[in-house]
Amino acid sequence: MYEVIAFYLFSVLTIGLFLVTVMSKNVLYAMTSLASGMVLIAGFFFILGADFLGVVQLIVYVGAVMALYSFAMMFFDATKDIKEKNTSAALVFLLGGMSALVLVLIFAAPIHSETIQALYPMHEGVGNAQDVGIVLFTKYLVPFEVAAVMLLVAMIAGIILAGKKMDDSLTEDLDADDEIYIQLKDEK
Amino acid sequence: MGLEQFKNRNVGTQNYTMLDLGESPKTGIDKFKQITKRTFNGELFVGLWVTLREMGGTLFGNKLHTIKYPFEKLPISPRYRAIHDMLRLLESGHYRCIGCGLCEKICISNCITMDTRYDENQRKEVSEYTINFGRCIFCGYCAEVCPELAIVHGPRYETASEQRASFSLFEDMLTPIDKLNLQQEYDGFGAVSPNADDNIKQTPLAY
Amino acid sequence: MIGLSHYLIVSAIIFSIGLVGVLRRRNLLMLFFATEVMLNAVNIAFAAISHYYNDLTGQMFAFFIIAIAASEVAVGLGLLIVLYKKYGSLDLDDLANMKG
Amino acid sequence: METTLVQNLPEVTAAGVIIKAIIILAVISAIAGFGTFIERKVLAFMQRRLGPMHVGPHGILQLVADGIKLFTKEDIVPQNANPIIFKVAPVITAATAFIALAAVPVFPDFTIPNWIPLLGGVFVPSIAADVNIGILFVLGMMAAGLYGPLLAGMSQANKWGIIGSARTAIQFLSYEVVTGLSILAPIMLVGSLSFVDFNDYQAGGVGSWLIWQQPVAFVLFLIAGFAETNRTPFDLLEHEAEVVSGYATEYSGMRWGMFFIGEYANMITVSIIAAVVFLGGYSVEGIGWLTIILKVAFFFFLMLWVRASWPHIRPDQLMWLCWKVLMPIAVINIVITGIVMMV
Repeated sequence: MYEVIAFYLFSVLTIGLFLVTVMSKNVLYAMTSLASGMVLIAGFFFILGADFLGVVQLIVYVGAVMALYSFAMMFFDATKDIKEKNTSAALVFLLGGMSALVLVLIFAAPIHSETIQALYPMHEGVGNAQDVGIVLFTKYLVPFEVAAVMLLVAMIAGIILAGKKMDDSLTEDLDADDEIYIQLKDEK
Repeated sequence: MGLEQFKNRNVGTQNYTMLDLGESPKTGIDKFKQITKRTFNGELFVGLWVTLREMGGTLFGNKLHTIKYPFEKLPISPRYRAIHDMLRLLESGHYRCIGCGLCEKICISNCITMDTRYDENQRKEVSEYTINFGRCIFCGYCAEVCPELAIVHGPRYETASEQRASFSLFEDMLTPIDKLNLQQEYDGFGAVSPNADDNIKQTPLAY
Repeated sequence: MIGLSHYLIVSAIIFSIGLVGVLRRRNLLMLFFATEVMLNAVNIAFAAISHYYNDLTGQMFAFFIIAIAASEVAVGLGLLIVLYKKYGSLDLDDLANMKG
Repeated sequence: METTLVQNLPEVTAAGVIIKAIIILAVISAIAGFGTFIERKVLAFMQRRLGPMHVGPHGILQLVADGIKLFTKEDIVPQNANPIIFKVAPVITAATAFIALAAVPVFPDFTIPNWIPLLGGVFVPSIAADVNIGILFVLGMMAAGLYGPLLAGMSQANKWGIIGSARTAIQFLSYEVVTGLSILAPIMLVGSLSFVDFNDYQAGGVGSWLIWQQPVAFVLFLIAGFAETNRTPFDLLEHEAEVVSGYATEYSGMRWGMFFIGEYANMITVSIIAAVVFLGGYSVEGIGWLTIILKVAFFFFLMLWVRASWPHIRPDQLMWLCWKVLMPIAVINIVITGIVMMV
């Protein structure tokens, strides 16, 4: 019962928030609604029993990714409305067609999958975190390490791209205690 | 606080010592050494101990520094020039002012106004006396010039008022007759100096 | 009771929203946002399938998608900042200077 | 590894959870209000002052006066601000702080005695929502809490606000890493993410506290906790001497008050986590629930104590400390813990 209420509540809110994200002219609105939509998606994961995934969604997506976006928004002017020439209505037909196709495919998928066997079944009475951990570090160890390397590469790339001339100080290049020291020497 | 203690505010006699800040570390190794030393030297905990000690002192050691101002007041310097007081003669209770008018004359901001008349004994007496504290600059000349030590600067330093021109009448500043025993001889601005007795020379009667 | 198809419908709707955003917006930051929406939609579908087939593989994919999104942000935001410093704009029409 | 399912205990009912939620909301809100009074008093004593004295005996009703003032103050939204985001931001801070408390054990389980009418016999669990991954949930919610200051600063069209929110972003993002890594080593030792398991693991008295096995992790967690709750050595977000009031520059009245309540609730959360994870938490029998109150009170006092004692640091020192000192130490700590566990 609670699950049904939660599902419908989360669905309506998520869809509404993501619509705001996509349609809004204001970056601040878009960012806020996207972040809160991510929190609600973490709620979906909690309903689905994927506790660990939900927490990862909270920490990584909400806590890091969206915070990085908003930090980047400070480089741009976030309070102004975006003026952009949106794509004309001709494309929207194409869009509608594609979305419908996706919808049909997705509805069809469960019907054809009655015979699917669980490769890595969940265990009753074992917490989701333990379950996930065992699978992640046995079967998916190599992709996990690759993902780690990818994150490292992305971090270095981000530092190199955004961090040019970070070492140049805008003010005079002196430490605070250096200044005190120089003052003291002058007084003597 | 006595006058002598109060007056000793000479900067430079308190034995200040300069702190030796040392050299700033230049190389990475030196910086690392300095950080390690500061981390494990417990310098941070010294700071924590100092505040905890002060807290103990405040709570149990009576080291409190707060003056609850409207209820408690700090003693002011005897030479502080606050609102004027009019003193009485201790023996008779009559006010000391003889109506000479010197204070009115010397007042550089023209805030003292007085009027005198002869009373039934053909003695001069003050009939009107006001000080406009909106104008008064508390220079203290009136107290200095007064020959009878009648007008002095008292201890009341809360001079806020609702109007720019706030007049005080003679009776407001005069020591109430029932508090005559509380009246203190004024040793501050305009009074004779503490060593006045030593400076007195015998009048050479031979002249 | 909520079944798998409920989650899949929600996921599809959110994915379509993200798609509309990708096709409609011309601002690079907004394009990034729309991409995040699509990635999240896929995550919901994976988690739901994982739940209803009692299989952890779906969650694994969701983890890797999150990892990819994180690295995408790191690189993409660096590029965005460089572009903004160079051109003063994030609009795709302004940035299309390689068009012959 | 045992699971976190509650065994041999009365069933957790909705009524019990609701009672727990009400307890948390009421008690923590009251403590958050009372915390401001305690903070002012402690800081005053450490600086040889008296603190609030005139409202009630020893100023104890000062928080009521402050509350009345906050509630009745005019609610100002600046002209060029983004009004919706401006109004939402304080709610985010307060809400995430309290949601994080939902997964934190505040007192041990207890059953309401039968002689109390209406509620007699209801079993109240120690945690309102005993999710399997308690610690990570709390950390995630505190991470989500960064949107409060962030959006507040960005929406108010004020340069101090922008600086404050930029500092929020870098500070919270960086120190989340340290918090997570430092608490990972105790998690490896206990083998669970649930606070109840942490509590049970250290049930053997003072000697079994995790602080003796993980002193480095404890210190790191404390430092990162100070940064995450925006306490004094790291209070760059709203440091009055540098950025007028940071993200809260344009806020007044109850909107500002919500930031305040959120900050104090976060302080309590971090204190409880430190007490449960490293200092043994509560014990179930007798008046063992008093011990956790003492531990939480100690950590709360520590935050005020440090605020009175230490100066705050520059933003570049903050980043340097996080990425070049604390994070390597945390990683080394995890590696050593892993090696010791394997051997």
